[in-house]
Amino acid sequence: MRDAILHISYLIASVCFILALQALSSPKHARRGNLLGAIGMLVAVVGTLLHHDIISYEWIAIGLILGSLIGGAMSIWIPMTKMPERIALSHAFGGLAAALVGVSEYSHRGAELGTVTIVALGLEVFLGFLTFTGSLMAFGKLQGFITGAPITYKGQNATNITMFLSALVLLIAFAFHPTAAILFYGMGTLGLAVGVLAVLPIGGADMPVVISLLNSYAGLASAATGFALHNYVLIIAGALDGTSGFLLSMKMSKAMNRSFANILFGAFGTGDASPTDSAAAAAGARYNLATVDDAVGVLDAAQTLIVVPGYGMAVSQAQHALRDLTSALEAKGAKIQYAVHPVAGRMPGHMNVLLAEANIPYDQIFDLDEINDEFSRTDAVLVVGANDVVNPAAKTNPGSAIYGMPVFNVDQARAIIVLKRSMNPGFSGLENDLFGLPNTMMVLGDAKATIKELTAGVRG
Amino acid sequence: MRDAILHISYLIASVCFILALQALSSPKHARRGNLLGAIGMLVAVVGTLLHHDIISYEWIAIGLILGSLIGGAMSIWIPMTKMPERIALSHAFGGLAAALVGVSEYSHRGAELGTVTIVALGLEVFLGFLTFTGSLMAFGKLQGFITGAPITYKGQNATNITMFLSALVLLIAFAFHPTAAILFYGMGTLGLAVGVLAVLPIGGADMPVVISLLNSYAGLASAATGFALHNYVLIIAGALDGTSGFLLSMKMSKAMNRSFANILFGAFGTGDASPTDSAAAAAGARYNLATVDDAVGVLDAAQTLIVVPGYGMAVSQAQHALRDLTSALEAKGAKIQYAVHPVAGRMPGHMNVLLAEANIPYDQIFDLDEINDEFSRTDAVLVVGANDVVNPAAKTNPGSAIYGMPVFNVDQARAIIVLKRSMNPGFSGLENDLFGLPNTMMVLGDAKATIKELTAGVRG
Amino acid sequence: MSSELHELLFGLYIFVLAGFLGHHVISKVPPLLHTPLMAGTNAIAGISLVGSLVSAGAHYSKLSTILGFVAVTCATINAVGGFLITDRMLRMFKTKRGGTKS
Amino acid sequence: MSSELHELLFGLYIFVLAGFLGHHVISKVPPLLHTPLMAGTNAIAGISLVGSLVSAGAHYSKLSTILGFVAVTCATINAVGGFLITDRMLRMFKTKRGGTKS
Ligand SMILES: NC(=O)c1ccc[n+]([C@@H]2O[C@H](COP(=O)([O-])OP(=O)(O)OC[C@H]3O[C@@H](n4cnc5c(N)ncnc54)[C@H](OP(=O)(O)O)[C@@H]3O)[C@@H](O)[C@H]2O)c1
Ligand SMILES: NC(=O)c1ccc[n+]([C@@H]2O[C@H](COP(=O)([O-])OP(=O)(O)OC[C@H]3O[C@@H](n4cnc5c(N)ncnc54)[C@H](OP(=O)(O)O)[C@@H]3O)[C@@H](O)[C@H]2O)c1
Repeated sequence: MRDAILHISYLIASVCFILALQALSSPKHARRGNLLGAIGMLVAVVGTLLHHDIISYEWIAIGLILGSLIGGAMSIWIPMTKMPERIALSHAFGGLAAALVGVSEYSHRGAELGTVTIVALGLEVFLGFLTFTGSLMAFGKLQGFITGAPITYKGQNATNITMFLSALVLLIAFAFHPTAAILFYGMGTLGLAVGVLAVLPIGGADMPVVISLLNSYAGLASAATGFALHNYVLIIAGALDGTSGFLLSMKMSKAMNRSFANILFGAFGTGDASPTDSAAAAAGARYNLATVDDAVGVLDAAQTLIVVPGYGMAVSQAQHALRDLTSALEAKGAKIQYAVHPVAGRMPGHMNVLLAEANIPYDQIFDLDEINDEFSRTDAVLVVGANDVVNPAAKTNPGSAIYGMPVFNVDQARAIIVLKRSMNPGFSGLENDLFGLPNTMMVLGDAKATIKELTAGVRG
Repeated sequence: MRDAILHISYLIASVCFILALQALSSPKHARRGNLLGAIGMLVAVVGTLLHHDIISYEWIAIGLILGSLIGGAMSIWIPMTKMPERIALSHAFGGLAAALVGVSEYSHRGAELGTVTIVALGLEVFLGFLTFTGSLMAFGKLQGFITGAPITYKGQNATNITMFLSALVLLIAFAFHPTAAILFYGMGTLGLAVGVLAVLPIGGADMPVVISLLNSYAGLASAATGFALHNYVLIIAGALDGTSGFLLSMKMSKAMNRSFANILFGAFGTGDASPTDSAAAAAGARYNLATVDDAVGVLDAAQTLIVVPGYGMAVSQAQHALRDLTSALEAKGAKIQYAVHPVAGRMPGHMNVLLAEANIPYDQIFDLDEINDEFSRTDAVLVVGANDVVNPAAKTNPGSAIYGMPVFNVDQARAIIVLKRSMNPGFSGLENDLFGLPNTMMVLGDAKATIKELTAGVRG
Repeated sequence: MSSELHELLFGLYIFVLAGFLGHHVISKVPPLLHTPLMAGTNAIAGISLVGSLVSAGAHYSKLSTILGFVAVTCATINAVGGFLITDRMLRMFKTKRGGTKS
Repeated sequence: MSSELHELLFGLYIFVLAGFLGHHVISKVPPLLHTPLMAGTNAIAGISLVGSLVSAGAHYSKLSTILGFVAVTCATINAVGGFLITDRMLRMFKTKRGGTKS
């Protein structure tokens, strides 16, 4: 009876999770879906507490309370701009939890386990620990605890491949000698090492792709736990999680016009500018450095304005100031649209969350396909800390590293205002021809400060 | 070992079926998907033949060969216009197969079965036999063996509901008395009766919706078989089949602007015209009856032509003739587009298959949303045996039975040629104001014959 | 938990997941291909063949064998006929001009 | 067939179906909501909680209990934190003007 309730609670939880993800197809019902997901989790936890192996609840209670406090605190106080870090950390927790469950399971049931369970446990600790250290590395790189530059050494790819193969060999050996604990713990140790060494050589700015990929490893670790414990809700959640991470990292690398392999083994994103391959640099282009007043003149005259936010908006936390500026312009009768590129910022959907935080309605926000034809018709474009996603070299210069990546046609606009701090390049380290166009005004300075001045100018 | 192979073959088959349905998202890879589905079926059959209960193969071989011959013959020689009948028949076969497996299972294992299996078997025979007779009735109505008019009697809805409830009561009783064979066979008999009596009162033209609904019952019967036999590929195929039938019948009733309940209990689609609610009839509109030559003049002059096929094209098998006509016009430089309404004809996708049969490329075929704005810009529209789907009363006359159903804006075109045999109404039995418009030419006669004359005129 | 209840739960998991999946897969099929879809799901439903094969070949009883035989025949008609006619239809869908009448 | 192999097969069915389903469901999420999607799948991954609860409460051994306790804490952080932060984000997405800054 208890067992039946347990399993039914898991079935209910599975359905809730599926419905929660389905609801994310539109912001209208996404919140309700998330609530449903939380309810599913609650049902599964309550069902589990009836498990007949559980004989005391004190450690459980302490863990639940402690976890809730930490989790609650983290999600209430973390600023929206720190989402990538937040997500990296939680993958670390997820990987650790999966790995520890695997160790605990093996330590007390070791000898009696069948081959299938043994293999599942092996995979679980390997993937779990890999996700754990890998995510911590990614977190460190994002936070700047570890240098964001790729740390490379000779033969690193060979080392990584060797470690993966060793893990495979250990797994096979373990399947045949399930009582050899050394094999099991060897896999765990290898997982810890691979997590560190595989992430080290990847540039800090590529971390979002790494994080998504770790997401799918975490999912696989969960699914492996499910196979080991014959727990189907774990398999379902793990598979959903795994596909989500995988699809998002594919989307990112596609939108960045780079292959997966290039990201994982390419040591790209060094931050060292290599502007030699840009036509603008070759031509020694002069930039049209403008004052705030010049920009206010353009904004005042514009009936239609497209705002293109980029990573710089996140850095300077300019979203609220931007909202004030566009409100002031709207009060004067201008029509404002926001153009958000799929890889603007450093995380899928990064800009959307920040704009939403600043109360900008999402029906004013447009995707690449939706708005790219509008640039040639609009009066003015305001580029707020975006660089690569508006670089025309991606369309025109076959020699450029980002050639072929779809970008906004900002270069076709009548008047362009660009806000950034310097003439330094963006994520890809490339010069941007857009900044040298005759109809582009560069207003240098921190985006938030500049926008505040612009607002003051527009208001009065 | 054998058992493992069996189950793995079922898993492979399940994946193949899913891929087959996924491939139907585009005509480009749909055919490959279908092949994959067939391979999956083969794998599952071969796997099953290893089942340790099977001790002789002669009946199996005869059944397989006989079934292949009949199935092969039916699919090679059946004309495309008979697809609805073909599909109704195959549901009948499917339902019968499921029901017979259920009877066979109960007859030899009856006493030893657990409650879950018992309930699954009960559902299986009820749904299986219901699908069997229901589909035969639908087939008979489509073929004209049984009158297409709704056969109604007093208290029919009460009778149907009573029968459904009795089935439920029997099922519950059966769950508690699994050895009472009378309850089991009672459910089967009820299924047979419900199939006949529930379909009798529904009009022949509504049969497509009924067939789709029976599709989903057949799916549920399969799934129930899967529960009874612990066979997961049956559950998966049944669930896929069930959702497909259900979604298609929902789509149809939505596109016809009628509720499910209205179709199932409404005794609509009598074929008796009731033209009183039409504005055109009230105004005593005069029709502009034109000759083939008049129509040739219009076609000759048109640079752009939209063809709207309807059920009449299927009746007169005019698709090949139509293709010849449009080829002739294209040879003269005209641009041809085809507008296919979601419920044109008598089956979802009916017109598309016929046009494809006549070698008309599907990139010239457009959906309601895609083409509805074009009608006001095109030189001429050729309506081939369509009626309800071009009836402007759906937009303008709130009193009309089809008010609110989305229709083509043919009434906004500059010149309209309508091919039909008479001034009789279409499926819904309503007069059509379109036919009375000053820019509409009615060319009466069988569509195929008229089109042949038109082609001769255009060529000559 | 009894093994029967366990099997029921298994079945429910599968049924629920396949139902959700079916919903997504079917809604992606364009109206253009709705008739092939109906024919194709029909073919797939022919999988009830695997249930009937055992009945027809196991000699549980004379009745079982006969019922099994009829069921095998019916299901085979659906499976073979369904895939063939779906293929026949799908073959007709072309973008480019030309080709012979089928 | 051994019961273990049976469990494996059953797990594979679930995994395959959920994988296909995940593919369809995730591809329908618009770029607008990709960050909440990442946070939301994170929250759902917190379900590994149910695996750790048994370890923490079963007293199989001291080691098991401690490992279980740490795992419960970690997984709870993800589950509770994940749903809360996803909700916090989703609350911000609005169409109409007005409302206060969050
Ligand atoms: N979204 C994702 O999922 C994702 C994941 C991985 C990688 N990426 C990559 O990240 C890049 C995103 O493109 P993007 O156009 O958004 O950003 P970007 O190309 O990285 O450029 C950001 C710009 O913002 C400026 N900036 C930084 N801090 C600023 C501040 N406080 N005030 C004003 N400006 C500031 C920088 O110029 P200054 O230093 O001169 O101020 C820089 O040029 C793409 O190359 C993409 O491939 C994206
Ligand atoms: N597609 C589906 O899934 C589906 C399912 C169920 C119901 N329906 C319903 O079916 C209707 C379909 O609309 P529709 O416009 O395609 O057809 P319709 O409204 O039924 O009209 C067909 C027209 O074709 C003419 N016709 C018949 N035989 C002909 C021939 N040999 N030559 C020339 N004309 C001929 C008829 O007029 P004459 O008799 O004067 O020739 C009739 O007016 C809708 O009401 C829809 O709701 C569709």
